Amino acid sequence: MAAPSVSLVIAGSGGAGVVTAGSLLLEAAANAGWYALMTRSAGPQIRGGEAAAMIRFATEPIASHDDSFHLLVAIDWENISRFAAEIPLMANSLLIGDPALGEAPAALLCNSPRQAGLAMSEIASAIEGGRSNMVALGAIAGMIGLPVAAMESVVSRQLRRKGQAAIDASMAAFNAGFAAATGLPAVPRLPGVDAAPNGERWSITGNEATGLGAIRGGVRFVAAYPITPATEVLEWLAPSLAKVGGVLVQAEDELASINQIIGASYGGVPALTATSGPGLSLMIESIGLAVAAEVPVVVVDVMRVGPSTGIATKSEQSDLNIAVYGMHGDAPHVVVAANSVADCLFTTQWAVHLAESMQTPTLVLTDQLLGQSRAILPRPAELAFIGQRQTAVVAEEGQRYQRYALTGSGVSPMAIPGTPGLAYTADGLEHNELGTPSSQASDHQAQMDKRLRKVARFDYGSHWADIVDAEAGGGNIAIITWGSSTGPAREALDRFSAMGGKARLISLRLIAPAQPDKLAAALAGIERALVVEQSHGGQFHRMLRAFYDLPRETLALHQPGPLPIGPGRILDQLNAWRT
Amino acid sequence: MAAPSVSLVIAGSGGAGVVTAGSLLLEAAANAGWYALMTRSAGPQIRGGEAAAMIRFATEPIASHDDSFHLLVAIDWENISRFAAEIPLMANSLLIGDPALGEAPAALLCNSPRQAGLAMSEIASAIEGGRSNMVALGAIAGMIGLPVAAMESVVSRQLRRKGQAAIDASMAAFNAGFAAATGLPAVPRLPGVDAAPNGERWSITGNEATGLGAIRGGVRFVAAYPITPATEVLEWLAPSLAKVGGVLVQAEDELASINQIIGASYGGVPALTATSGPGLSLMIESIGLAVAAEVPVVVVDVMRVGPSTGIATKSEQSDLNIAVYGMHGDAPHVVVAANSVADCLFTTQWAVHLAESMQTPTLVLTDQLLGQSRAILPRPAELAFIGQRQTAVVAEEGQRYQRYALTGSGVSPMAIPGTPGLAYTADGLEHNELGTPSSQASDHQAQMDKRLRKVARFDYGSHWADIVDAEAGGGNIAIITWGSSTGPAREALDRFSAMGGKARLISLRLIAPAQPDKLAAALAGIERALVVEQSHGGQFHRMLRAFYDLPRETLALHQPGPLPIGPGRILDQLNAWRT
Amino acid sequence: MEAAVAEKRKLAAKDYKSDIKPIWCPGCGDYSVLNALTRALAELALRPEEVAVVSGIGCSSRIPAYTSVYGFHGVHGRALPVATGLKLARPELTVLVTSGDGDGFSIGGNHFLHACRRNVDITYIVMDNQVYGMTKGQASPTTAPDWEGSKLTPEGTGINPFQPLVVGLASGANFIARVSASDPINMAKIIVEAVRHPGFSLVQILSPCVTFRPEQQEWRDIVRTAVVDYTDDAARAARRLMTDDGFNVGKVLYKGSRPPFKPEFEVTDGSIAELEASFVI
Amino acid sequence: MEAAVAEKRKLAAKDYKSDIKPIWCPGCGDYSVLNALTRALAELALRPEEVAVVSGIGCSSRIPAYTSVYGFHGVHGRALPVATGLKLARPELTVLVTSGDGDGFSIGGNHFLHACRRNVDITYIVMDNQVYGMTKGQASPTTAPDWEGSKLTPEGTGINPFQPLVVGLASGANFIARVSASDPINMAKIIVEAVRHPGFSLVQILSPCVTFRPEQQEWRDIVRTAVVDYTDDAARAARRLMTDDGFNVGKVLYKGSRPPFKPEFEVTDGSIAELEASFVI
Ligand SMILES: Cc1ncc(C[n+]2csc(CCOP(=O)(O)OP(=O)(O)O)c2C)c(N)n1
Ligand SMILES: Cc1ncc(C[n+]2csc(CCOP(=O)(O)OP(=O)(O)O)c2C)c(N)n1
Ligand code: SF4
Ligand code: SF4
Ligand SMILES: [Mg+2]
Ligand SMILES: [Mg+2]
Repeated sequence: MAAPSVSLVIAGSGGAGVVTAGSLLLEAAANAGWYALMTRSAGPQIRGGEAAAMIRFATEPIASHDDSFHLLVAIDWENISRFAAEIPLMANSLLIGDPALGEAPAALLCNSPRQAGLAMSEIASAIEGGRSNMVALGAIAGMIGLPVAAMESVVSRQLRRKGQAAIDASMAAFNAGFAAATGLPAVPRLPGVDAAPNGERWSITGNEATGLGAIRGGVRFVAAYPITPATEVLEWLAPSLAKVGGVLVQAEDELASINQIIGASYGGVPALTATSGPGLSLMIESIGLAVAAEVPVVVVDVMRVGPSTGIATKSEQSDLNIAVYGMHGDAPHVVVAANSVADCLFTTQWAVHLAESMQTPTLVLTDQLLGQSRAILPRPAELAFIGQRQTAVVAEEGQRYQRYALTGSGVSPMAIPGTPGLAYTADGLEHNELGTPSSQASDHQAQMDKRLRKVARFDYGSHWADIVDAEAGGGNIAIITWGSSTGPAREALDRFSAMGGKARLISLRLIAPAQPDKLAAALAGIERALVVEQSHGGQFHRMLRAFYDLPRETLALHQPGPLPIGPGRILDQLNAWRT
Repeated sequence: MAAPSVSLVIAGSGGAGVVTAGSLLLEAAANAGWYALMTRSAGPQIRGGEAAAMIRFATEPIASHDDSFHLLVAIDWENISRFAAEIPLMANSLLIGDPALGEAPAALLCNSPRQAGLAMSEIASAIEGGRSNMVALGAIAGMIGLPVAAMESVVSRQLRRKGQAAIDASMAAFNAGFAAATGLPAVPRLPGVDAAPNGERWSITGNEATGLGAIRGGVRFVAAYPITPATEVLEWLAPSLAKVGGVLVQAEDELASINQIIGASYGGVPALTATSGPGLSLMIESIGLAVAAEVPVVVVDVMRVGPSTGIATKSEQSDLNIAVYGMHGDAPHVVVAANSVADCLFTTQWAVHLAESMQTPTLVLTDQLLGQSRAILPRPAELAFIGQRQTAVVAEEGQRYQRYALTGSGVSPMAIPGTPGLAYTADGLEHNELGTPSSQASDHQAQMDKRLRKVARFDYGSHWADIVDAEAGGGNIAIITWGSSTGPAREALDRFSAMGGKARLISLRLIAPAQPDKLAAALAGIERALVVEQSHGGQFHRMLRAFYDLPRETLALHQPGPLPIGPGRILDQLNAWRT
Repeated sequence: MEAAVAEKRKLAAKDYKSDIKPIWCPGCGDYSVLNALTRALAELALRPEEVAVVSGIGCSSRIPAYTSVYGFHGVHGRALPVATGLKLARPELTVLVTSGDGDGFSIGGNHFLHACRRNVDITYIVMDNQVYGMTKGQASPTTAPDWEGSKLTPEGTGINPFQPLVVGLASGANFIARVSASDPINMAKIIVEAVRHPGFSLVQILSPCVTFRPEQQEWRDIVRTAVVDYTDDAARAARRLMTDDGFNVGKVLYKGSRPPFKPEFEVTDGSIAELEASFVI
Repeated sequence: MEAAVAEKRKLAAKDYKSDIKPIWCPGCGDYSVLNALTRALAELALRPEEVAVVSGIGCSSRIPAYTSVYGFHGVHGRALPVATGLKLARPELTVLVTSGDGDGFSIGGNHFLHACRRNVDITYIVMDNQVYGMTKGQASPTTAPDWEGSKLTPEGTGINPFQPLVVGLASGANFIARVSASDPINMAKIIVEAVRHPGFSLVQILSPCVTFRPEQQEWRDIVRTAVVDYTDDAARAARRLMTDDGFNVGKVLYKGSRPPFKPEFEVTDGSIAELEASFVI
């Protein structure tokens, strides 16, 4: 990113209120007109364990975290080493701890960051009702240039119900920290900017954005089984659906949730479920049913580290294979992927549109990083997509209704139960145009062709990918990526461009079906491609090879979760190619 | 195939005894020293519907059916049109029906085969206890050159319990048909050959061969849920396992069966399940568990037409995707595929060996065509493969047992419950070497590397593929194929070679992990490749593209089931390339 | 077309049949279930478009396509969740589920438990033939432990049969009946009652598989009309059902009065703009 | 090492604990279950290598790694089939399963039914806290219909709670007990009895989730020791269990006498050559 930014971490154990502190800081920053991205990391304990809030502030919207952090404020050192790999500190980083709590653990000191002490507990204890985390916030604000006023309104709103005394105590601690900041070594400060006009900034997580996209797209029935890190999609949807006249059912398992939404959608109500890898695995058979019976459903997979139970709370882009290839038999369907917190909204809404238009299951891939990150971002645009299903309303004179008629587009008008004269039986067995089971090769071929035609002929417009040219028209290098690796790639491109480099970024939003002509056009003039993804097996790269012709010099940059591939590593390769 | 062969079909409705007739004929042919391949096709009714037995006889082992049939004997015409696409008749084919039952349906007459009448019912009714199907058998025997004596011993053995009168009636009907053959138009006759020495010929189906391979490999625990067309694997295994001290449990569903075998194998007993596409879909989550927890299991998938319930009784090679890519997360495992009825034995036995050696789930792909076909074939070779698991037996002095130790091969000695001092907890959560859950990136990377290393470094020897050169060393054309498409490809190659063509056949037995070096070596000198498979989406071709470098001119020949790609179509392409 | 006719006259049972020929074996008990079901729909005077029949996989699960109402033939064992989603999203439809002892109690057992518990207003008709007919004769959960007719369990399963009505009751089914396929008229009557009863209604039908369990043809002689009338006391019903031999048929055995699960599903005055407003900072 | 020691002296409860620190919240009922379980193993005087503890996913399902016996921590809801396969293949091992109300009765419901029915000799210990602890507080099958503590069901589930013991009994469990985590000594005693009883033993433990159901800390005051002793009459047990309020604890409630399912698993004198001979023609 070209705009100035500052990256910091607040860490501490259970009671330390790390995540609360991070949220307050985010809100205050929004008041100050800044943009923000916050991700959280926690230890294995269910409650009360150590946690870290990783935050980046900037004066422009933020696509990605930086490669390292400028500042780490540790409220205590409890198990903080667990996060060491996730919060790289460099020599010019600043590590602040409470001198009363001893030395920083070695794991944080590999690159010898600068260190400073801040007697957070001591300062806090001097203030009635004062808490260390507010002192820390104050110090951070002071160091990065966040005005006190921006925090004041946040604290008074948040603590209104606790009364003025609580507000005063908090602000006193904050101010004390703010004052102490002057004695601390410098970290980057952000310039003041004008606050955005009212309504123009949103604070939203990827999981909430996914939920909103579903409702905007027309989803009114959701069935799901809780699973980390998808549960917040459902938690947001349950009360929100109720507000727009929809319903969320907690199912007994994922086999039930996928089949419940198939039933609701067969009944004419756009329907969705959200899950993560293990749950998606259980849904595979019935997603195949939705393909064969041509029932539109949307399945959101908020990916986490696999295989098997893996690491439930951490991010990885490794469910691409199962999403694209998971079903038995040939089962053409649609897979789309969100490439930022904001894009969770766009992509999910688009997914509902695609599923309904093509009467086919559509999978939405997001991940823990996108889903559980909170961003301060510009108000998302209104979108025209809305689930629009071709329905059959009257039978053709003297004809039996052909539910699976062999149309040119492959999409056959669907009768919704309740429509007189069009009763039919939807079937997962191979069938003829009427829906009657058939084991004839000719019926199988015809229905297979039709189901493939639906998704192959559909006009996906320009949404199939986000394409960014670092410098219009120039360069023979492309980064091809998807999902949450897009943010770092975008930032790498910006930096490369700032250094005079020329390259193109292609982030695929439409993962399946493949769009070879479109990618070929997007790769015009490209001689070298860098494929970036967060998977051990290089799944995205393999998928590209299978369906696309890639530039002769194509390099695959991939690693498993939970560590993201930072902008710096991508930039290194771009630079290597330039020289 | 270079040796003479004759292809025929016996068709008729329920009571007509088509399949019994086919089996008798096969046995008689074996007595006469011939080889045979018989596949069956049936209508949708559970019982009593129409059926067809498609049989090919030859003086050498048979890899495939021919492109069309020389002879169709219809005991009646009931619903026979349903089979029209599966039993192509050409102008020189001969269609025999019973004049008393009217005309042959138009669907069989597209290519104007020769026709003749045989009054099967009339002839049969003249014989006390005589039946049409025995008359038909007699006529067939007479026409194709099968000696009466070969049938005599079969009938007397089969009907021993019914008494001499039944035997005499059957043989009288047979002889009457045999006599009537002299008046019928000619079809190819096979030469007489010497009968094989005792024990040198087997009659076996692919599903039985799979079962035998499992037991030979050391499997002693099987849990499964019935599903067409895999049930016969289980039906053969249940009593057979009991004979060698193993057990088969019928589980409540496929989720249970895969987890039962994981439990048994964790307990040290080599274990297997067999299913088809829908069942495999349900097992996906737990196969991922076996990957992560490193528990060897063998999962046989007898493929049928998909997607979803599809066509349960018919064949397709379309579960390749789910087998290779189906799991969420990165889940390295092994996929092997049988390429003939006999190879079901070899490949399953090998699979047990691979699973046990690498402590990883191994999937075996066969299909309905292989599984439900019966072949008369040479006695299969003894194989050295036997499940051999590296076990841990004593703890290293003063060390806690590391179940998931980071060894060079990636395989870590496994403690079997009951072993003192080595108790550990197997885990599907990411873990460290001890098995303790860990969410550290470094542990994840290390264990991912280890699990990949296991399957990547293993020495698969020459079994990874069957390679046939039509003419040693020559030709720049290769057919790349797998599974049941191998038979037709083999025959196409033989024919091509007989016509002076030069080409190479590469049939992959090891589908995953990919063997790029080995295929590259096998493709030395090849400029054009024809990829042959029975799937709508060209799954095998896409998989090859993803993992291998293919010749510049690579053509994908693929079609969905149930019709196989016959040798003729493959040959056409080879010839097209020659000119 | 059917709707227009329906307005003019009450439909007859045959109007609820499609023209697709069943794949069933001659003599299969399921023919008589199809007859009773269509007769019940006629009796209920429902227009075909107001009804949906959902099923899984099995001989018995083939029923939907043989009717003229809306049908859904899904995957093995998952009919109940499909029906649950359909009924919750479209409460005005009459939703029935047709299943078999394998589909419903083996692979579908978990959904059975939770459907009873959730008590959505659907009617669950299970054709119990104590065998997997479709896959050619394996033991099902209701098969006797000593039945040696399956090659998969050549010495019998050795496992106690599943008692669907007891488990259904224990899990919260709101209506429980057992009928015999040999008495289609009474079966129709009880299906009508089941449909009319609010909540989850469970109807077990003894429906012989003449092909793989030919001995079940004797059921018509073995079954007897249950002597007592239904109870609304679950504990009493449990005692009765746990001690009966499975051949008391032809009557409702339990009727509960729990209100059905029926989350509100109607457009309210909330708007998406309101939801969006909560993100504005 | 452990084995050598075991030969010398009887092991104490602590010898059955591993050195891994549980991820549980302070005060969680599951600590006391771990204590009782290890105490029971000591009482049973089993060598650690003779025992396997199998589980699925959930806070409660974390127990295996906290013990020093063989453990298997599988996927959500599938512990029972893993244990079934293990016990059938290795009948000499003592196999226990530890589960939660979500793992065992929601996603794992079907295996629960069929494990009860199959009656393999394993002991099933379910830590019931009427909530999904691991995923931070959603309603489970045993949650009361009006509990509004979950964001997924902010107005309560509206669904009757699952009655595990009634369903277990109806499905054929051979031993049924309910205990409270607040009484680890008695819990250990009953686990010992459950392990010793042949066939499938079901032990429901009221184990509070102090984080998402803090009100459950009052359970220790609410529970009462069941007044009657166990019965071996299933119908009677059903009546009792269907009418109790779930807080009668500390005793065995039912003991059946069905022989466990135990297919023979031992090398016989049949040989592979014999099997092959059947293919020779
Ligand atoms: C996931 C899956 N597993 C297995 C099967 C195979 N299968 C089809 S029907 C059936 C059993 C049907 O039994 P039941 O429900 O009793 O029906 P019936 O045929 O006896 O009426 C089985 C095991 C399948 N279709 N899908
Ligand atoms: C297939 C699958 N679905 C969902 C989850 C998420 N999940 C993990 S534990 C759990 C519930 C656990 O509840 P319970 O068994 O009651 O255990 P507790 O944590 O309360 O002890 C869920 C839904 C998962 N791991 N796998
Ligand atoms: S196999 Fe049995 S259940 Fe199936 S149709 Fe035939 S008689 Fe009916
Ligand atoms: S969340 Fe509840 S069940 Fe889980 S460890 Fe904490 S108190 Fe125990
Ligand atoms: Mg049945
Ligand atoms: Mg719980």
